[in-house]
Amino acid sequence: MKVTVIGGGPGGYVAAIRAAQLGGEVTLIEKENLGGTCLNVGCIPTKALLHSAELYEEAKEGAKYGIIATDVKVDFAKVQERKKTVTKQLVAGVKGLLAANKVKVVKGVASFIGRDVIEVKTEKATEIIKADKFIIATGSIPAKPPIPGIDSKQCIDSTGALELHEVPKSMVIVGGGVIGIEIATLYSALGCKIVVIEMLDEILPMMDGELTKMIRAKLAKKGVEIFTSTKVMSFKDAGGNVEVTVEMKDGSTKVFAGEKALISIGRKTNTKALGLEKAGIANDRGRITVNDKMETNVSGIYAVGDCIGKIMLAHVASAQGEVAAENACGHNSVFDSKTNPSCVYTKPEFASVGLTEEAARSQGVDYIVGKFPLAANGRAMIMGEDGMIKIIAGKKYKEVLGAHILGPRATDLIGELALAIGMEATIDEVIATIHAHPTVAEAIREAVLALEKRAIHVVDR
Amino acid sequence: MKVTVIGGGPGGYVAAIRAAQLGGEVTLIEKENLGGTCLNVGCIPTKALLHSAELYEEAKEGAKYGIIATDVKVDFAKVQERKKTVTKQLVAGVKGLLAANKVKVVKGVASFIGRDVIEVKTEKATEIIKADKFIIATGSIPAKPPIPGIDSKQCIDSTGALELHEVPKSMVIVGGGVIGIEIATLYSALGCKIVVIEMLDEILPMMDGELTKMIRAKLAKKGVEIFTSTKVMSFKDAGGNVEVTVEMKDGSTKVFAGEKALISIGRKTNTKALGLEKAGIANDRGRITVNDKMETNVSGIYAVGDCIGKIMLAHVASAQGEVAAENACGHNSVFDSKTNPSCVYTKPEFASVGLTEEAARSQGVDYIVGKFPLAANGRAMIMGEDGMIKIIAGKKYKEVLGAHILGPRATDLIGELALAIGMEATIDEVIATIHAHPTVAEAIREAVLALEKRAIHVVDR
Amino acid sequence: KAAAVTETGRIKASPLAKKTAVDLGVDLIGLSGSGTGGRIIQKDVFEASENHEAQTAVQK
Ligand SMILES: Cc1cc2nc3c(=O)[nH]c(=O)nc-3n(C[C@H](O)[C@H](O)[C@H](O)COP(=O)(O)OP(=O)(O)OC[C@H]3O[C@@H](n4cnc5c(N)ncnc54)[C@H](O)[C@@H]3O)c2cc1C
Ligand SMILES: Cc1cc2nc3c(=O)[nH]c(=O)nc-3n(C[C@H](O)[C@H](O)[C@H](O)COP(=O)(O)OP(=O)(O)OC[C@H]3O[C@@H](n4cnc5c(N)ncnc54)[C@H](O)[C@@H]3O)c2cc1C
Repeated sequence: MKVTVIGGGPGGYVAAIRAAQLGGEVTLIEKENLGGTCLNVGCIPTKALLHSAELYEEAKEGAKYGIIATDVKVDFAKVQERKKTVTKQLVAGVKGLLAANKVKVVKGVASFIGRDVIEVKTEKATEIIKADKFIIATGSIPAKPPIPGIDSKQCIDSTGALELHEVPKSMVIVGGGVIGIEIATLYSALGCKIVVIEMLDEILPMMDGELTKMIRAKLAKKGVEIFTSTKVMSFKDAGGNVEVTVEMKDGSTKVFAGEKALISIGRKTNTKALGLEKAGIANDRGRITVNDKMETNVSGIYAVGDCIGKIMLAHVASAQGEVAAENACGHNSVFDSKTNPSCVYTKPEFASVGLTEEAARSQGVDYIVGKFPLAANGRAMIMGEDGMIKIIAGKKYKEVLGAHILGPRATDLIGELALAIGMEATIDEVIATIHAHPTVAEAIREAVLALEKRAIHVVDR
Repeated sequence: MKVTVIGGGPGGYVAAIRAAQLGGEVTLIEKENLGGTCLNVGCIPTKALLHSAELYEEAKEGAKYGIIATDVKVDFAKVQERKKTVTKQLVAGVKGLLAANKVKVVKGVASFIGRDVIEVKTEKATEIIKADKFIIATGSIPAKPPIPGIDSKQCIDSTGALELHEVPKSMVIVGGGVIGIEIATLYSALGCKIVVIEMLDEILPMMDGELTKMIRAKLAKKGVEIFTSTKVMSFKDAGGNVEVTVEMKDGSTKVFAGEKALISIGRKTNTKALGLEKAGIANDRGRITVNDKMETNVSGIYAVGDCIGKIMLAHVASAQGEVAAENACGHNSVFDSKTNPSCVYTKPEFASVGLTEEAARSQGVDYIVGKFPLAANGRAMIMGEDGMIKIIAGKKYKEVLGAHILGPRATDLIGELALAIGMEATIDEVIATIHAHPTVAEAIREAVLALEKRAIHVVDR
Repeated sequence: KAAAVTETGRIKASPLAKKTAVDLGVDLIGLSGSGTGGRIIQKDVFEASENHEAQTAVQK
């Protein structure tokens, strides 16, 4: 089976490896860098920079723990260098994995010229590639809204924000989604004055509102100013600064100045160059239409990841990549997002899986809630952190429907609850599981106990 | 129902709260400090000190991440103060929880004077307390082997090691169990030269041998010298030092000198003062005999935690405490250790649940193994850590039988696999669960995929 | 759909499916599972319950 994958991000390279594991003869076309957005200008670089920022904050606050460092400084060039080392190593890793799995990698821009054939513009030539199956994984690019002045040189997108040579003194972040909030966390920790402008009435709209309020308060405490229900009207280059004119919630106009303005209002699918129409691939304004087997309307052509314009997350792209590869190779797999976690690398971390309380309410689900404050968790206290674990369960059978964690290690803790949701566990099974002491994970069990008003380490009424 | 709990550690205070939740009229007798070993001289103080030590190491190594701190020092008095703040706060928390649950706390030493009655020697008087049900949770104390010279003033136990006023220049640790290895991790990070002497042929005997070798290598790299199959013959006070004479593996004799010698060869049940014979409670040299309902041979008398001399862990004591309280209050609960995690707070952390490969082999279980090296995990790489995740599954049905993690956040990651074991999950369910990127938890799924030779991020052969 | 009974006679069903089955009076034995690895999930129990009701209605 000849399988051609277009795009070498976490959707594409995982699909390619999986198809090769299943015996496919696989070619992968990538126009820029293997690893795609995720490894080069997305997940990994943000988290590498954030790790340095976290170490900086910890070193400065060490005295509280008896660790005295008099003169803590950020060598931002070094911080960037470390980021590059990590991304390079991971990109090299992907290259090695593809080679070991005998995936042929072609560098070039692919576009369909028929239902079963693409042309690839490489540096020197144009190659024609025929295949039995195609998996499209061309990802997404930052959206650039048509706001006057957005082409000012101080207006940057996430890629620009990750590649600054210096920590700016001030930054206006337009868009309080995951990317905006992670970059706010990053640069505010490094001493940049941050203002976040969000059009909706809350930042991080996919997260549980109650916990979002807690992280907002934490950001505010660090000097990050957040304005919700606020709309950007225009940008103006003012020499060293950019002036961002916004319409506030109350209808008044305000101007924020920043050394940089980050535009992080969302991402759009990257499918323009693909020639979708040549193969007759159905799409909704560039978002490729697929079913839960990741099939497009054209038999033998699959699409996964950001390019379908649904859940734009690396692990979703990879999960869909595996499904597409399996189906392309004759298996029968479906993608199910019910165990899909959402993570935000704030300090402390913020993670969620399943229904938020808002979603449960609006879907008319009969639910109960259990909560446990991490201020009462020994391990979190030792780390000098707090936060909250919140569990949503069905009222009748007490199955786990949603879990929300704001606290240290939240992004890793959420795995237990994703498994619980996937297995249709009820709270009895989580309660029956012994949770090690002293860990943050203990608080998961406590939050679940709280659903039955029987938490041990918090007073239940 | 009148329930009296003897001992205020994680076994006793949890039992008391649970019994109160179920409507019991509860009295708790504690001779020293609420929170027992765990909060006062065990789990919490070790981890509080270890957290400071970790921050120290990170601050010193910050340059790698672009965080430059020129002059990092340990203010050990401050480190100890921080530890005290945490333990005090948690002990006060337990006091508050007991009060809120209307548990009457009596300070004094309890001992049985009959089958349904104890006497409690308080500061001023002797009280007689009758009850319908008793839950014994008197815990354990460090064992002191009859080795010549063990009374030298430089010989300390874990309690002494946690209360030092200065970081010693050198320490000989006798016993390479969890406590010995955690204290080795702590003081070696703070600059103390450590030698560990272990009688068995490997340290941390309950952990998976393959991963134990990896942590041994890491400790060695930090200058911790470990001698296994080595027996301590005698201690000798040599002024500022203690000289520890040992018999090496090859039969030769060697002398190690240290400013302190830590005796951490194990703990023994603390039941001597209880007058077990007066109530006719069966025990094996002080280890109280119980069934899986935590009942002793005497109806209405239960025992939980370290005092039964089985698995000496705080979370086990608490889990058993809940079971005993529920049974005492007329419910029907059993204790099952199959989801019980074991954790060691090394750097990186080390955690395990279920069968080790050694146990699987010796029990004749038909098993398969999946492994994933954390050097190939983006999140671990960002944190500058490595390690390994190893999963043991049944050969036929591929149910998860054991999981072993050496890596950052291991103690919290193990929760997902404890739940998997508790739910009798097969690897299919873990694979079907989407794991967030970039997290360490992703590597759990990879290790599970490796069981079927289909890991994505490592070359499977 | 695969049969959800293992060779050892154990029924592979999610905890939610089990509780739902008790509640609706559905017998898990003989049900086939549409979950991962052929596990019976709640949806299967609901479907079985509806089929059963439909059948009883027809019989009446
Ligand atoms: C700043 C930032 C932080 C993020 N953090 C996270 C995070 O923490 N966790 C998370 O899960 N997600 C995160 N994301 C989202 C994540 O990066 C994407 O969801 C993920 O990369 C999508 O994978 P993909 O394979 O679908 O597309 P991409 O990663 O975008 O890869 C698509 C690839 O296709 C190539 N390509 C495009 N068109 C063609 C063509 N015609 N021919 C050949 N090649 C082509 C591109 O060059 C690119 O390499 C983040 C994104 C950003 C921007
Ligand atoms: C250094 C160290 C580190 C540890 N780290 C961990 C860890 O990280 N994780 C973990 O799970 N476990 C750890 N442990 C083990 C853990 O502390 C014990 O397993 C746990 O405390 C046992 O709880 P317990 O309630 O059975 O007994 P204990 O905590 O020992 O409590 C017993 C209580 O009973 C009181 N008492 C005794 N006799 C009487 C009497 N006759 N009358 C009245 N009161 C009495 C004692 O004063 C004590 O307060 C550690 C232990 C040590 C020493």
